[in-house]
Amino acid sequence: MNIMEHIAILVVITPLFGAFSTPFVSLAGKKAADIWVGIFSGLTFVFSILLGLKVLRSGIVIYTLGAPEPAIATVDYNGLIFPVRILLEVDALSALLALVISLIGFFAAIYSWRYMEHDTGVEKFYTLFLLLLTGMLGIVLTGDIFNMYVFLEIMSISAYALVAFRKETFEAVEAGIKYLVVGSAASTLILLAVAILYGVYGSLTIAQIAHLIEVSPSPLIWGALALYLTGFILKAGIVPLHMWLIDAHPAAPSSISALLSGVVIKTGAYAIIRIFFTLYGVEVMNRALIGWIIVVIAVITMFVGGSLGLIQQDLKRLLAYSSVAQMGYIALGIGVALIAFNTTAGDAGLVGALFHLLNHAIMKGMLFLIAGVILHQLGTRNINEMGGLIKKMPITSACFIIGGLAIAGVPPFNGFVSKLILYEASAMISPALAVIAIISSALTLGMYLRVIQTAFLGRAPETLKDIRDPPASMLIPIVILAILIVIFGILPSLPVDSIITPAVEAVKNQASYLSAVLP
Amino acid sequence: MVFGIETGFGYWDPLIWVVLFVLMFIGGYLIAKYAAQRATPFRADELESEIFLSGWGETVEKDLRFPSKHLYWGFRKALESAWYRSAVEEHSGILTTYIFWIVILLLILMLLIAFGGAM
Amino acid sequence: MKMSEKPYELSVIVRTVARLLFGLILIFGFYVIVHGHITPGGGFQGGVVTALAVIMLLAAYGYEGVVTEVREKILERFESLGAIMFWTLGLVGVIATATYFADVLYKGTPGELISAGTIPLMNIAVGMKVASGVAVLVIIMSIGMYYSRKYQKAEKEGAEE
Amino acid sequence: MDLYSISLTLVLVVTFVGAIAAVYFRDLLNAVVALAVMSGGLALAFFLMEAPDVAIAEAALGAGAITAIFILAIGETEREEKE
Repeated sequence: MNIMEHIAILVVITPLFGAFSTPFVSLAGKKAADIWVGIFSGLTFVFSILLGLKVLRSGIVIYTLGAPEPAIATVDYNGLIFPVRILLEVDALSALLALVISLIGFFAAIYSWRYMEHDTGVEKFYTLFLLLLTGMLGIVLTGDIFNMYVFLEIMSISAYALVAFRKETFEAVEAGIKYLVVGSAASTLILLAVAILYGVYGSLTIAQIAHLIEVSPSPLIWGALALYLTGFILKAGIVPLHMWLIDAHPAAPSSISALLSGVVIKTGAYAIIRIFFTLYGVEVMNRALIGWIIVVIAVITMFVGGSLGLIQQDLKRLLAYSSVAQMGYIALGIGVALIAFNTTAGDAGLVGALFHLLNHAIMKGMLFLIAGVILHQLGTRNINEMGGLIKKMPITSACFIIGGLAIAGVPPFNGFVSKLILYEASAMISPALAVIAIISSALTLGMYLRVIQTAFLGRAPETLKDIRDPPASMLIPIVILAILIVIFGILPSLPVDSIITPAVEAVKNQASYLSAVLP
Repeated sequence: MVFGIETGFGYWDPLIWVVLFVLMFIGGYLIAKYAAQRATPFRADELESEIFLSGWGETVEKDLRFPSKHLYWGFRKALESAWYRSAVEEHSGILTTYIFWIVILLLILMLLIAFGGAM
Repeated sequence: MKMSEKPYELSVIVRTVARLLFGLILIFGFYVIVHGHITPGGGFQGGVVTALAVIMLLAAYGYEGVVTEVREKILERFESLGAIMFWTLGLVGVIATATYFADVLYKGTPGELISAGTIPLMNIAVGMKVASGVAVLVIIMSIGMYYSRKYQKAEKEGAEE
Repeated sequence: MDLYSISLTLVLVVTFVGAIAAVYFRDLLNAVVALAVMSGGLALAFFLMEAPDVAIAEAALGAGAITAIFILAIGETEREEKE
């Protein structure tokens, strides 16, 4: 069997197999389970890189399940040729998201080795962890709206269980139940939207529905769009449906917080992009109205996240609010791209949104891993109880300062570059938007300066005497992510030219997404 | 040029910032070193070394930590009654509030998109 | 409400009927799973029916009466085994130079039990997973209740002393 | 009206009454039984609409498993709902 031919499905089924084989491997001890999970998340990462290379080299990759050949997506029924099979359709946008997800997933898995050493039931943790990875990768790779819902549920249900994993703490169980209820409500809305689209067009393949919407737009699909948007706004943690995020992300174990804040909410952003630009297409929708709705929501999100993050005393809660604010920037880019589609401003908005998505995944993944280190070493999440950590744990503190400054948009780190692109894109639409975005950035800077000033600089309280840098398996993922932040900041054209621009081209080019599947 | 990137209608070159940062760090370090050389050493036993802090009592060294709540206090004070009180109340953690917001957003989006979404 | 002496047990009639029906429901569940490709039903539906047999025993006898018959640790392994079996059956297509989940085995005559290639095997895998998954779910719930009952009882006795 | 529509309407009325009753009852055990009745009606409706697969799943899960889980859970709590 040729591995490159099956690379698209391998990205999804590798973590799936790892998930269900972990309970058997863990019979041989915790070390074996650790290494097993490391191998499988690492393999997923390697396959994602290979998939990305294939997409960059030969365009959109189609993989059809149950067909005699991967590229055959259609069925011939009495001379009528149409796509009915379950298929994965991977363009540059999907490949970019898959790369980011498996990168953060790999580092979080390695980090979990030592971080979870005091917990019981680690094999269940690893199973759910790999299922979470499977769900996210499935959402971004699939070319079928019902499969997208199924993978969304796989992802969400493992996320609910993982948030409540430390079931002996009251906070985790409460956050898990809240996340479960609101997440199920959002999933139901998404399922209803899928049902409406299937009822109207009799198909579940994204390309086929997009083609039919172009040919004959029915008034019902706008109701489906509203349902879709509400569901994915909740999954993406955008205001006013961000409240579960504030409870759930701090309550989860830190390696899971890194995944939840780094990439799980990004799948919501991915789905919004995919629905707007591919499923519905910008031709049939009232771009100005929908774009302005997104922009207004984004502006509110940035302000709420930034201003409420400023008054938090809990480090992980502060990071969660920061995630809300940064999702606002990504939504701003999407909205600007909708309003000014196919102009300089629109392209810059998309580049900014996708680059900020990549940057925020790296930065927030790293910051949550560091918050986990602090929780692991100090046993507290309250900022006011910390102090002078830079003398006790220099490497961790340096990484946190880099990450905090980067996420606040301080040059020369990567967060500044993506925010600069977003400022300029939104200024071309309306200068007021850019002003609000810069003010929100100042709020973000304020909340990270508070942490840096209080926790890392200054004098250490008497209680923190024998604190050290964490063991290597926890430190190495953090350091690598910090190095990535600096590299992407100093050489921004390296990621933008190689992976972001192809993804933007893929988003803009709806016709090639359709023609890859349709006869 | 590998460094730098086109940003819509401009060009961003991080190299110049890196150089600037390095220069600033070197300058700051030199100033700090110079100040440390020139400053009079602290003599606790002498009367004139007592610190006069605008009429307040002398600050104890233990209290010199700078708690996080003091940063941006002006901003927070200004928005205390206008924004923070209601916003913190809204994040009550009560599940029905969360569901309420889902319904509200769904209604707004339904009204806006279902009637104005089509081109 | 007055607490009975035994932790959780229904009347003799219910217990006897449950014991008699246990095997019948199990067999019906297996039937639905195995005939999934030719009659309505399939792995999921049959799995739930199979799990219902265990749930009925739980309802009749309580946790203490069931845990000697059905061990949740073994059921958990069984569930993972079902998932791995499903995954491996998908891989058969890849090995036979088609794609994942491709149906490459002996097709047979439509309507017969041994037909439709990998589909009956997949039904069995799904049935294993669903049956043990739903059963484990309810057993774990009742374990929690058993211990909370025990705890409450101990607390009450402590208060009386 | 043919037999099919009559029976479908009847089944849907049963489903509807079951759903209303499940919300209306203050005794939780009664509410669970009403919910099971609703699931049974729904399963019959699925069967009449020629979806026997879904009907079996609905009957097994909705009327069987979920009812059993609810009854187990109610055994742990107060039976009456309080304001």
